Amino acid sequence: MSVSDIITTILLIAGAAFFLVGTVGLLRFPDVYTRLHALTKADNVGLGLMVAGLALQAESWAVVGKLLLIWCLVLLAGASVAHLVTVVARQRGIKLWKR
Amino acid sequence: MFMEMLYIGMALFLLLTLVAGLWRILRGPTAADRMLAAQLFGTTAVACLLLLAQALEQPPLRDVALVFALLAVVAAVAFVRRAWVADRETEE
Amino acid sequence: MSYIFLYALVGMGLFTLGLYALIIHAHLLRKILAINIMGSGVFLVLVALAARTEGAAPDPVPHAMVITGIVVAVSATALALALMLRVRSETGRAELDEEPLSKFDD
Amino acid sequence: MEALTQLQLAFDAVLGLALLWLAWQTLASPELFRAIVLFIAFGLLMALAWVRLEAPDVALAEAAIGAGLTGALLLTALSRLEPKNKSKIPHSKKPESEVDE
Repeated sequence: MSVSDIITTILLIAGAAFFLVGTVGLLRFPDVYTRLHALTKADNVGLGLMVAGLALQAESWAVVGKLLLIWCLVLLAGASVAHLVTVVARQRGIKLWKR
Repeated sequence: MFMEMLYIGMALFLLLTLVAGLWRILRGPTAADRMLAAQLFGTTAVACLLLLAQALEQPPLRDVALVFALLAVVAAVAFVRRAWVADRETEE
Repeated sequence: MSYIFLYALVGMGLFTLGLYALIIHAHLLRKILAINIMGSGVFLVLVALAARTEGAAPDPVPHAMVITGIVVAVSATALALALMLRVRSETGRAELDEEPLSKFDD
Repeated sequence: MEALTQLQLAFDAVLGLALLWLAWQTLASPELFRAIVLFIAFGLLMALAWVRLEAPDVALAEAAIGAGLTGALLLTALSRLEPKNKSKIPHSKKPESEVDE
């Protein structure tokens, strides 16, 4: 087991932890806005860490480029969807959660 | 061998979080909650596909993940622009 | 016995579930969803049978059929949805009832 | 090797059960919108099943069509199907025109 394998393992576990946290947030948070907040962490950071971990194992630079492209696409999509959903939710009058 | 097991194990773990997230689709009080859960599913499936591509040594799966990342938005945008806007008009 | 058969069994289960739902639901959108799930079950069985010999490369012919089938299923779904909207605008409802033809006579 | 096979088998079992459960929930859902979202999730999981069956070409078609197109089609159709004066009560599915007849 080489050094890059160990780094990959750490990155993958960290990414999976973010996915877990995102899911827990999705299940436990009280309203749309806070759930959106939890969701984007899983989208951006979790997938980012996984991509970083897998890119270390990639056989060529083309694969690394493709992985980064996928991550950038998901970032872009997540940001757009989060923004759209929030704007429309505000327009529809979904109340912000107050403790 | 350890790395393959790690990849498959991670993919299994992601699948389990995905199944847990189904609960939000089933319960979600508003339509937006359900759609958000579907969005999270898309991202989780992308991560799962990337892991499987590495574990099964099938590079074409990365292209599948790419298509997923591109097209997961379509449903969400269709939801926000069509299904949801119609709902809002009726409330006023 | 391998995991391939697991998927074939799941495909059969999906087909059965879809068939049952197709029969018991009156709403047309539910019927369309049920037909889609039935189709997915059939595709799953086909692809599982294509990969049945372990170790060897899967048979490409069922794959080609399934890809064609997926595309056809989407077109058929779009047509069915359009027809459903038409039924809705003609009769004011998107459900089939006991005497389905009576409303189309006039 | 043994542990790897078992892990893969666990993955397959979870995926298969999730597919069946999702299909059941989709078809038994009392609310149409929920059924459609569950169907989209079902399409996502189907793509993973194709991957496990060594059919990346089918997975590509399913991802392009199942994840994107069908969901958008169904949601658009649902938005046109909803009665214009739909209230927020989930069980007011029947349109008003039915009362007039």
